Amino acid sequence: MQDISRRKFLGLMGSAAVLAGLGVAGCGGSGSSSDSGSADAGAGDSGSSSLSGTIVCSGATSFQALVEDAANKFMDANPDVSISVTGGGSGQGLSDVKDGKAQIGRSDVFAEAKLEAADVEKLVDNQVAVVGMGPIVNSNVDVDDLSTEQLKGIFTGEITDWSEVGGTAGPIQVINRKPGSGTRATFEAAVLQGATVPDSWKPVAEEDSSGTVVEKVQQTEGSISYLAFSYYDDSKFKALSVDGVAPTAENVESGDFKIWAYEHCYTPADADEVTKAFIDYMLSDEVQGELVEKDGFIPVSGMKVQKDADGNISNK
Amino acid sequence: MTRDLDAHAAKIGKQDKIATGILTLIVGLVLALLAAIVVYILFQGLGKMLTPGFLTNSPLDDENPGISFELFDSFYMLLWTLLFSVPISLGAAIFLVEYAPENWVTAAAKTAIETLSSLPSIVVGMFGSLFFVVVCNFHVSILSGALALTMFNIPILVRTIQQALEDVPRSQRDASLAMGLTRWETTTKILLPAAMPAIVTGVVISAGRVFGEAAALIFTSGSAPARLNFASTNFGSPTNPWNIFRPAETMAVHIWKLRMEPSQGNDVIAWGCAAMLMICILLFNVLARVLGKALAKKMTAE
Amino acid sequence: MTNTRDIILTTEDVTVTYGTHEALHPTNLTFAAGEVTALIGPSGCGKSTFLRCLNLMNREIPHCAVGGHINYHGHDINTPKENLYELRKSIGMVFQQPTPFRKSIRENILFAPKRHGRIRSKEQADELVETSLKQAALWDEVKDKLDRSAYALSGGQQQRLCIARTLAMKPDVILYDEPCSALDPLSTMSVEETIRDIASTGICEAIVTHNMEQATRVSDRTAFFYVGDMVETGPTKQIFSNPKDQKLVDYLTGRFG
Amino acid sequence: MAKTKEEYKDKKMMPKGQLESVGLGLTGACVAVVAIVVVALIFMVAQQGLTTFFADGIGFGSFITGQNWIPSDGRFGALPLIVGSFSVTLLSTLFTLPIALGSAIFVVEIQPGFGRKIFQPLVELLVGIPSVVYGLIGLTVVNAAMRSIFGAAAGTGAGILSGAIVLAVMILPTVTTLSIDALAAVPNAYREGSYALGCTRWQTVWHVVLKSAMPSLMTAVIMGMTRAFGETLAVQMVIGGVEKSMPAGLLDPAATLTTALTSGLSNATTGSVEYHALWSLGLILLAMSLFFILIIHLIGSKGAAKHD
Repeated sequence: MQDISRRKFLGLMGSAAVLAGLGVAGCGGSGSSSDSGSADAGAGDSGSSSLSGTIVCSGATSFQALVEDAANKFMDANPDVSISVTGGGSGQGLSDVKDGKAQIGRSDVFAEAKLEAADVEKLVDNQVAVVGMGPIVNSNVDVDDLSTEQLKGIFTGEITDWSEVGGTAGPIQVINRKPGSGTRATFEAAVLQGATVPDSWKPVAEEDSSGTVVEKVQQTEGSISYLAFSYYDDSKFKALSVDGVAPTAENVESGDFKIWAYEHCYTPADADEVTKAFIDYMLSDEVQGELVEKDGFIPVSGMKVQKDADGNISNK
Repeated sequence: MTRDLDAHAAKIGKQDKIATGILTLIVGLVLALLAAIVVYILFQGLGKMLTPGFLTNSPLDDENPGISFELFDSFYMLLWTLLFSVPISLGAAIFLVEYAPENWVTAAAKTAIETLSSLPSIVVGMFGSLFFVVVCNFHVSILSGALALTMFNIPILVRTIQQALEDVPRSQRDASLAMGLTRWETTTKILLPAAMPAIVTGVVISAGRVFGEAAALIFTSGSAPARLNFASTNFGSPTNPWNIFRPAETMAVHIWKLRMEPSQGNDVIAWGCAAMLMICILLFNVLARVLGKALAKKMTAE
Repeated sequence: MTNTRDIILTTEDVTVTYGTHEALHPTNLTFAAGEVTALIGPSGCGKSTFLRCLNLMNREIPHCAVGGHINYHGHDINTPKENLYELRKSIGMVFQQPTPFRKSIRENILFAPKRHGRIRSKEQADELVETSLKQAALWDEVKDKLDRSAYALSGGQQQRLCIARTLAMKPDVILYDEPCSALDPLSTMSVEETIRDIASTGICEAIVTHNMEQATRVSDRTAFFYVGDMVETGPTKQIFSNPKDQKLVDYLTGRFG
Repeated sequence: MAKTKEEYKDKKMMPKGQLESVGLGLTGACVAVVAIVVVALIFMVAQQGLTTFFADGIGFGSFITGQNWIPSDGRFGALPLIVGSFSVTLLSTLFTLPIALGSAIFVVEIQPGFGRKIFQPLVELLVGIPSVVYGLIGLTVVNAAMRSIFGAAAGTGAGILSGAIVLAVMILPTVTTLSIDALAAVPNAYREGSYALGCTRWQTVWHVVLKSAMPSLMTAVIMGMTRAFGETLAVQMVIGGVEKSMPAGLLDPAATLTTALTSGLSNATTGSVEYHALWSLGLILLAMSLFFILIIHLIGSKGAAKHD
C-alpha cells in the first residue's frame, strides 16, 4: 500500500506538472528519471526476515521465457516477491537498467556494444545462459552443410544461387534479422568475420523477431536464415551444420560450433537484496541444471570456452 | 441530325446502364471482401477460441495456455481509457460548441485536437514512452497505456460529441438561455440529455477502436503477459489485477507479440485471440447501435 | 388603450451591427404594460433582430453588437454589467418553432424556476404548474397527463406550453418571435387568444409577425420595419387604416412582402 | 428592476454568473489539458528529434537524402523509409479510390436506403478491425498470394505491394464514409436541375455531383492518406522490414518510417545517436501529419471561397 501511495503521489506530481505546463520544461532538462527503483519501497512493506519486494526485469525477448519460468518458480517459493518480466528488446533492457527503470536488464549482447563505457562500469554482467544459434533453411533446400566461407558469401550477397553451394539450382532468399538484434550481431560476428555487406545487396526481408523468421523460412522456397537453437523445430524448417559441425549443445560447449552468445542479466552495481537473491537463483543448479536446458539453452557452467566483450574466444 | 440524336440517346442510355452495373459490382466486391475477412478470421480462430479453457486459462499455463489475463487487461485498460477520455472529451467538446470565443485560443485548441487526430499511433506511443513512462514516472504500466490510448481516443470522441451537441436544434438552446439560464445549465440539463443517444453510440464505437489498438501500447504498457493473482489484496503488488501501476498486455498486443515468438502453437493462439477480438468489436458495434436506439426511444416516449 | 399605461420598456437609438454591417438603424420605440405591440415588415427587415435586443439575446450571437440605450423600468440594460440571467427572468421569449424540452410537461414548466431556486415545496410547484398552464389556456387539455412527454402534444399545444413555461417565470414582458408561423390556423387562433388574455393581466407583450391579419387581431400598437429601419409606428388601427409612409402603404397593399 | 425578486427570495443557489464561470473554467480546463499535451508532444518530439542534427552532428540534408539506414554502422539515411512510406501510401490510395468512390456513388445516388442502413454500417465495421488482425491476415493471405503469383521474384511475399494492398483495405472505410458524406452534401437541386435538362443519372453524377463535391472528396482522400501514412503494425507485419537501402520495385521488401520506429525503438538505448535518429523519424511523421492537416485546410478554404 505504501508503494502505491508513493507512486500515486508521483503520479499526481506528474499530472500537476502537465497542468502547469511544467512537464514540458521538465522533459527538456533530462531524459532519464531518477527513480531509485520500486524494490526499496516494496521491501519496506513487511519485516526483513523473509524476502519481499518488486523486481522489474525488461529487455531481450530471446530468453524472456527462460527468465519468466525461473521468476515463476522463484515467486512460488517467495510469495512476497513479485517479479514483472517485460519485453522490449536488448536496447530497452540496457536503457532501463541504466536509467533505473528496471532492476534487471536482459540483453543478448555485451553491454559494451550498446552503452558508453562509463555506463557499463556501473553495471554487473550476470551471464545466465549460453545460446547457440545456427543457419536454418526451408525444408525443400537440399543442402545440409555450409562452410563459414559459404555462409559469408550468402550473407554478403556474393553467392545467390543454391547451385553454387552444391544444391539444386534456385535463387537463395536471404531472410535477415534487424540490424540492432543481438542474434544478428552474434551471427555476423561469427560468420562475416569482419567482412562488410555491400550497400547494393539486400535480403528479401529483415525480420524483427525469431517468430517471423520461422514463419517466413517455412513458407518461402529457397530461403535461408539463422535462429537460436531454442527455436529449432524440424517440422517447420531444416537446421544446417556449419563446417561439418552439427548445431548441438555439446558442440557449442566444446567450442567446435562457433556461433553462440551469452544471455546477460545486467544489474546495477548496487543492486538490492531481492534482485541479488533472484540472480543467485538464476545461477543456481535448480535453474542451470533444469530450466536452462528445458528451454533450449546451454548452462554457462558446462562451457569449455569463453568469450569476451570483443568476441575473442579462449579456453577456460 | 435526328438519327445522330437518337444514336446519342441510345449511347448515353447504355453508358448509364454500364456505369450502374459497374458500381453495383464494386459494392458487391466490397461486401464480399468484408464477409471474407470476417469469415476468415472466425474460420481460423473460432475453433481455438471455443476450446475449453482458452478464455479462462492463464497465458502462462504450461499445458493449455489461454488468454484470460489478456482478456481482463484489455477490458481493464479500456475502462481506464474511457474514465480519462470521456470527461475530457466531453469538456472539450462542450467548450468548443458552447463557449469557444472566436479567438486564437479556440483556433489553437481546434488545431491541437486536429493534430492529435492525425497523429500516427506509434508517435503517440513514442511520446507516451518518454512522457508518461519516464517524465511522469508512471513506468511501463496500465496507467501509461491508458493515457496514451486517451490521447488516441480524445480526437475521435471530441468530434462525435461535438457533432451530437450541434445536432440538437438551436432553438432548444435559445429557449433555455431566454429563461435566464446559463450555458452551463443549458448544456448539462438540456443539450446533453438530448444528445445522449448519439454520444453513447459514439463512445461505444470509439471503445471498439481503442480495444484493438496495439502500436501505442507496446512501449507504454508493455508486451508481456502480467502474472495476475485475482486473490491478491495488496493493491501495490504487480500481480494485483487492479493495480494500475503494473504492466499489462492487451489482446491486440498479445497477437503482435505471439507473432514474434515462434513457440509451438503460438499461431493458433494468435488466431484464437484475433477471433475473440473480432467478436468483442462486433459486439461493441451492435451494443452501440442498440444502446443508442434504446436511449432515443426512452427519451421520446418519456 | 391610451398613454395612461405604465411604460415598461423604451429603446433609444438602438442599433444592431453584425461585424461591420448595420442590420438595424437607430430605432426608438416604447412598450407599455398590458399592451401588445406588433412588429411587422417584410422578411429580413430587422424586426426579429430588434426583438432579440430587448432581452439581450443578441449577446448569444458572435460578432453581433447592440448600440443605444434600452431602458427597462427606467434603467439602461444595454450595458456589459447587466445581469443577463436576472433580466431574462423578467423578460421572457417565445420562439418561432415550439421548443419544448425533452422532458415531461410538468418538468418543462418547472425547469427554469427550479434552476433559479424558486421552488421550495411540492405544493408550490404544483400550484405554479397549474396557474401557468391555466394562464396559457392549456390546463384543461393536459391536466391528466402532466408527466407525459411534452412531445406528445400537438404543435399548437406545444407552443402554448412554451408560453406557459415563460409565464411560470412571472415575467412582466413576453417577446414572441413569429410564434404562429409553424402552426395550423386553429392552433394559431388559440395561441392568439392566449396572447390577448395574457395582455389583459397587465403583462407587456411584443410580437413579430409577417401576418398582417394577425397583427390586427392581437396587437394594440404596431411598428413597421423596412430594410433595417423602423419606418412608422402607432396604434394598430391607425397604421392599418391610415398609413402615412409610402413604403408602408405599398407593403399593406401587397406590392412587396 | 425585477419585481419578482421580493416574491421569491432565492434559495441558496450559486449566482448564475459564477455558475457560468465554473462551466467555462471546467470545459476550458479540458481543452487546455488537450492543448498542453499536444504542445508537450510536439515539443518533446522536436527536442529529441532535433538532437540528431544539433548535438549528434548528423546533417539534416544527409539525413533526409541519405540512401542507407544502417544504425549499427552509424549510417542514418532516412530516404528509403520516406520512399517506403510514400509508396505504400500513394499506392494504397490508388487502389482504394475507385472502390470507395464507386461505393459512395452507389450508396448516395442509386440505392440510398440499402446504402445508408446496411452498407455503411457494414463498411464502418472494417474500421473497427484492429490493425494487428489486418497484419495477421496480410501475413497469411496477401504474402502467400504474392509468392504464388510472382514466384521467386516476390521473395517471402513481403514488400511494398503487400503493404499497399493491406493498407488499401484498411483505409477503404475511411475514404468510403467520407465520400458518402461528401456526395450526400450536394444539394438535390443540382441533381434535379441536371435531370430537368434530360441528363441521365450517370451524366448527372459525373458532370454535376462529383464536380461540386470535389473539395470534400479530396479531403476524404487526404484523410485516408493520413491514416495510411501513420499505420504501423499491419504494415510492419507484411512489408519485409528491409531498411538498409532503397526499394527498387513494388515486390521489393522495404520499410516505412513507422515500421523502422517500432523495430528500432526496442533495440536502441536511450540517449544514443540511434535513439535520437528514431525520434527524428517521429519528427518527420509529425511534420507529415501537420502537412496533411494544412492541405485539408487549404482545400476547405478554397472550396469555401468557390462557393462564395
